[in-house]
Amino acid sequence: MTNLDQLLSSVVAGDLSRRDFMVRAAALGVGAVALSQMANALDAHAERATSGLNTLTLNAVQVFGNIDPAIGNDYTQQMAQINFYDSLLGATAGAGVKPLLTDHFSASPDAKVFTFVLKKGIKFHSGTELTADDVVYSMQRALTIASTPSAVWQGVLKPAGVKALDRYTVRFSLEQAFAPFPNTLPGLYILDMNLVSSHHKSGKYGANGDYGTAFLANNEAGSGPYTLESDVEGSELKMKKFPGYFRGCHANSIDEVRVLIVTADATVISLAKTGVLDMTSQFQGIPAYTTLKNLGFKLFTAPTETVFYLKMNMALAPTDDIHVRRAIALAFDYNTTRDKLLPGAPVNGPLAPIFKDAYNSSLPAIQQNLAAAKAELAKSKYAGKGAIPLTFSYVTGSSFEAQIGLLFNSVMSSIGFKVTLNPLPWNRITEIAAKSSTTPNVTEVFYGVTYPSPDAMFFVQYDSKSAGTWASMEWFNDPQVDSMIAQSRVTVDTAKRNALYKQIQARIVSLQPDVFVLAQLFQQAVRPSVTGLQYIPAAQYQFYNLSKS
Amino acid sequence: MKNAHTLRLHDLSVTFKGFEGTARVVDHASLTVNAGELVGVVGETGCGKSVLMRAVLDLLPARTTRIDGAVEFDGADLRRLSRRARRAVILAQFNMVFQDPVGSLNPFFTIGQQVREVLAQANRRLGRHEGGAALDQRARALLARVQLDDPDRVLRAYPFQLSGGMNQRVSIALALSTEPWLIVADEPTTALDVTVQAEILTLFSRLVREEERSALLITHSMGVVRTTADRVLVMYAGVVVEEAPAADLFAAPRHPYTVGLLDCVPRLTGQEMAKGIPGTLPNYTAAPSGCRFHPRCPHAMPICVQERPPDFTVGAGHRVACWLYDGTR
Amino acid sequence: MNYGSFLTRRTGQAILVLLGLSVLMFVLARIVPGDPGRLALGPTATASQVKGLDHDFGLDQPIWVQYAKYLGNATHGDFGQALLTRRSVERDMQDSFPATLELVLASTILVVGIGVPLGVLAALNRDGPIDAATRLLALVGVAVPDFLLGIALQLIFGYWLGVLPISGQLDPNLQFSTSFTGMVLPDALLQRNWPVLGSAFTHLILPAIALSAAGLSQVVRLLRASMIEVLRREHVRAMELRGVSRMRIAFKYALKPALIPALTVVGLTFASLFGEAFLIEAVFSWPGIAAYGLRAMQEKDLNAIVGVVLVVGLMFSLANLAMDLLRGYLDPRIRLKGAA
Amino acid sequence: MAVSALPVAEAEARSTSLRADWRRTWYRFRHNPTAVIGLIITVLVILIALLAPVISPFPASAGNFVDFSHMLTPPSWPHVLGTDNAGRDMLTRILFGYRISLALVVVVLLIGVPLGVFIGLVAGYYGGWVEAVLMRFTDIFLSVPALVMAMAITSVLTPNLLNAMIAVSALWWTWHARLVHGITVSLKQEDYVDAARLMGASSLHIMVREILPNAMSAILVKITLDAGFVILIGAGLSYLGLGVQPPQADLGTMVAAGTQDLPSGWWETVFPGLAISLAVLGFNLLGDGLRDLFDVDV
Repeated sequence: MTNLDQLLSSVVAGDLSRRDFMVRAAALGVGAVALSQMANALDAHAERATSGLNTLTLNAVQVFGNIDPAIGNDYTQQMAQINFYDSLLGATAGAGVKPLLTDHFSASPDAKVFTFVLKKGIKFHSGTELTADDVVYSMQRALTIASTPSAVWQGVLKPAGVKALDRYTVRFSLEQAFAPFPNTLPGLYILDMNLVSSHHKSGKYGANGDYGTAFLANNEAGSGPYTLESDVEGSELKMKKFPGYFRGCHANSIDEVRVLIVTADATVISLAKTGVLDMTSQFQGIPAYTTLKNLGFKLFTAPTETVFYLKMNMALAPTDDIHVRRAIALAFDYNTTRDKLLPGAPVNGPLAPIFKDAYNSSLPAIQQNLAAAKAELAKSKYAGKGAIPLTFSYVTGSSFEAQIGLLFNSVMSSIGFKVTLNPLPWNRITEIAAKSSTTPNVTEVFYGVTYPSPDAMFFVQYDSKSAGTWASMEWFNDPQVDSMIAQSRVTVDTAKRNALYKQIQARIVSLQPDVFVLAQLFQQAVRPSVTGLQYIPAAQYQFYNLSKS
Repeated sequence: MKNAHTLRLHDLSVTFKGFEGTARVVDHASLTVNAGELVGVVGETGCGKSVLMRAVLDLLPARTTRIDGAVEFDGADLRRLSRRARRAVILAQFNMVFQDPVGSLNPFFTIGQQVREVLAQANRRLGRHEGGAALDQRARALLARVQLDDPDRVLRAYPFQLSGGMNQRVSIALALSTEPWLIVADEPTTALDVTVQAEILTLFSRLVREEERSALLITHSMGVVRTTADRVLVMYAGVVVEEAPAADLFAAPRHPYTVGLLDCVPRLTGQEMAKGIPGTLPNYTAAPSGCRFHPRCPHAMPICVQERPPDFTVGAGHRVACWLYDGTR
Repeated sequence: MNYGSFLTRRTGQAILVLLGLSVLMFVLARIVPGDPGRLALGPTATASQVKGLDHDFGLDQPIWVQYAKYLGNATHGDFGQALLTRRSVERDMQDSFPATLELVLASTILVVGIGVPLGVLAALNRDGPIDAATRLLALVGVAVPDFLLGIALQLIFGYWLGVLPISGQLDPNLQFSTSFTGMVLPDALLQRNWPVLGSAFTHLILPAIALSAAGLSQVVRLLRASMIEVLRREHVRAMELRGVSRMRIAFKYALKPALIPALTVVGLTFASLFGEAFLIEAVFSWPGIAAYGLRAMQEKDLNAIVGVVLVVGLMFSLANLAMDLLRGYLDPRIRLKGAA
Repeated sequence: MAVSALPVAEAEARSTSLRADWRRTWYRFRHNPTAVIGLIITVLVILIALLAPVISPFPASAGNFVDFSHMLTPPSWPHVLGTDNAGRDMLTRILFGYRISLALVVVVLLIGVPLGVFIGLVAGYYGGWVEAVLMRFTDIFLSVPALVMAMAITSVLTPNLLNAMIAVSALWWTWHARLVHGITVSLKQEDYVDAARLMGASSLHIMVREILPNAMSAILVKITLDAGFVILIGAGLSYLGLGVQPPQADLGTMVAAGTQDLPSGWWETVFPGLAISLAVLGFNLLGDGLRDLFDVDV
């Protein structure tokens, strides 16, 4: 802390009168101009510090619901978990991982055994030390409860495969080779076993009763930078800085976080006007961001790993014909989409550039070319028999998805397609994705990672074993890609694995299963006083990284 | 006499406007009620007698009704007064007993609530200040006046819990509550059992006589007016066709319609049933020309079709609107 | 038949209808194609995870077994787990119901408090200016969809004039936990929390107006008609002739008989407000059970849909039952003789 | 003899009184300004729906056309009601929107009314357990506000125009069942119904030839009032995203789509909303007028 900061703090704490402050500031040799500026700063400081805390207030557009890390990991659940808990490895901005609770880890050459050594002296919020037993408990619990967050480990790891070798060493013995396993570990939040097991109630998990699910639905048991202060379901969740956090804290760090559940743009704007709000969610409308900019907010934007695809059903006529798929990709109006409808960064294939080591930059950029599209379509077996029917689905209630549908309809009908727009509620899309015969010809889908690895993009979308979900509506079935993915999963060496990923991208692009529209842009309006923002795939909203002055 | 007033209706006409056209349901009716007099108005259902009374009491819907002629009370034409002033006179001097004793009492409030309300309003008008107990006392006294034996039970009861006769006694009591000079009774016994009709009628006429009030008794029954009224008017299709002291009328009815009506009264002594009058009341929107009775009249003459008969005086206080009595012919 | 057995019969009917509704909704929710387990677990879930969830939710049992279990649980308020929030539907509804109740009650107060006097005045002033204005108002209330009215109010008072808030139940900056009633406005009053009271009140104004418009016009129309009918009755004339003023008759002696048939409509209006709330809560981002139900419907969260529809049905039945009973109580002819 | 003569005389008496009724009705109709205004609006709306392709300024806007460089143009010439968020002409889309509103009305009433009338007739005529079962079943559908029931049904099926039609029809019969049930119960006590029964007329004959004609005026009035209500429910469903889906030009969907552009793009919401109101107003005025004319209680 600088002297000046100390001074300010003591004024805020009431140790010094304001006049005393002026005198001492002058004694510190601060010039008159700076003094008057500081007086303003002081007022601001005093205002925000009526509670004595550096508070960050932001809005979220959905309720938190159940915050148990083994139950769900959607946007708000993740926001809570990543701040209350720590994991063995943390996600990086380049879509990779770095050590967090561990000092180092090792992988066996066959990509089946992974051993992690924990840092010593890390304390849970309860004060108990975090040990290997907690890691074992957390993983076994997630595997047993078997809900969404454990999906990636199911079939790869059994509860018995997790062992504490000593107080600080954990070993995961996988059922099958899975080289990207470490990249999945940011999603394993380490629970305070003593605390949780003291809240076990009777339940369906045998000796473990309910595994503490009732308790963890509304409470946390972590070691993370923040603790749960209060949760008024449906309106507000408050977090408070954990003073004993093992990574310490930095200057101007956030003492308290208030997450207000506010969806409507109008309310967000009025909160910003009254000075309450420091940061918006990433889901506000474009006009709201414009208004907020005029109110003195800055816009934080960053390209993400999430790609906006038009997924084409390769098992259904006419999109089973590569010429039809190429024609659609060539005809699509990328510029209007990016400029008018959905801000984003250009992509050249299924992977966004944010995966900086695995991104295949040698693939050509994609552009609209109606003449080429027509020529490509003429080569197809469906050409020359009148307008070719196409079904096109997107999620109801989303303004830009509807606009993109209309744009698609307009362009495609000009080159010889007859498009039927079929907006569906999200759940309906998940239903029809189960069968190739019910999957529409084209569907608008965003897909981002659940763990920071290209594997998360490829396996779920393009491996034939993953068919039948909304993420794989292409019904992509290519033995070459399957084998490359399989190989990548047993390749422990990162560089070799990345080379494989680049080949996979090239192969996928050559088959044109999708229109690769853009990489989604992450957008938040933030007060200039808030700094430290960074987009980290699958690990957004780490309040630990933020500062507010 | 304590209330020496006079009510005189002069050439009163009432016209209804409907989608079928206009209907003059009371046509140039004249009538006088002197102090202490009980006047009967007789006619078939629909002959306009009730409308006539409602016109006097200002009970007709203003939107669809037109009233011509004069309603003079002590020589002042009520029709020319403001609505407010007219209402003040009506409230102070007149009151009414309705045909349907149950329908004229509010079914959702007890007799007591309704009686007390009316008495309280009367008190207010008279500038009297009384507490609840005094009001109760007054209510009980009022009911006693109409010979209701158990006033407390009656006050607690809802109208549907009482018999028709008792309800009508309550109605009469309510009519008396404002101490009116004139009580209009519109078919007060029609809705009652035959057995109590006479009782109510006796009670009504006794109260009028004893308390020296005037009354207009409207009925379709000759039998009712014969025993109670001093003077009787006979109406047909909105027209007063005959007026006479009760005794004269029954002794020597002149108008063919009156004669027919009297034939309708079943005679307990006679063997034969009533002869009655053939035909029905005319349609008011297309009323017959001349004498409105001519289509049904056994003595109709050409002039009856052409010209409306004026009143011909045929005896002391006895007038009749019929060309048969035109002395000039 | 006396009032007691009238009461019993009416309650029995309501229970029967609710049972029928539960069967209807349950069957409807179970016969649809789809895979709720898959839906809840997402694309990365394995087949055995989906199976496990189906088993947890009892989706692998015959439908009548499922229904019997469901009904047994529902009778003590357990409507199962919401697939999407992964919380009990009961708790979700407990959280959101008071907000809707608050909105519906406020609208009911508007409907009755404005509708009744307006209907009486229109009847007294038949074909006069008040009557004409009332009829115009009633027409607007019937013809303008309430969501459009809500949007128009937002545009005018929120966006253009900027005098009233247009979304939510409370200024998000204010912190408040409800205590006794679960509703913000009454609880703020009980806790003497004036800033919250003020904020809750201003937030309530626009949605309550938008929600009440249709019911208001119904009640005004009906009350006007029944008042005109009652004012024609002999007992009104009789009372007038006996010196009671027209206003006093209208608002006391004629109002009761005119209001009793209208009570049925007031009950229906109150109940239908729970339906219209689905639109108004969507317009005003009101955090109520209708918004919850709407989300459930959009996301096809079956347990939540069935739960919400049953609760709305329960409110509907209760409101109608209450009005019937109240009518029976207020009408001495039914109360004392039992003639329904 | 007397018995067999009675129905004939009755029928004659009824037909003459019916003719007189119609004369009186027409007289009163002409003198009922709201009913006349209602009729004019209703006819106008129906004509617009029929002639939309001819009278629309930009018929392409009802089809595949988009123009994102002219999206959200405020009302001005040539787009007198502005453009939407895909640059399409609002006026054109509103005119076409009436087609879907009226299609919904027609389908719902074509399914709902005959079904409801049939159930009401049967329940009212046979009485006993048939009545008890049918009417309690009807009560179940009426135990939840119509909008909620329609929402629940469409959401469980798939939200689109067809399912919205199915859902609303599945509710609509209940109102007519109740109405006709009430009328039937009161009419079956009438002398002429007894007489027909004594003459050995079949139940079907009595229901269809004796009772139904007497319920027609009430059903007609109800249908007219229904039309407005069906439009409102359809609009509500579409507004909530549970009814008609884009790119079809549906008024409720247009209102919903427009709310995303409030307050600046107010015309995108307000005009389709007013169009809904106009149609509902027309049917309501007409229905009210007819109700006064036929003097029926629905």
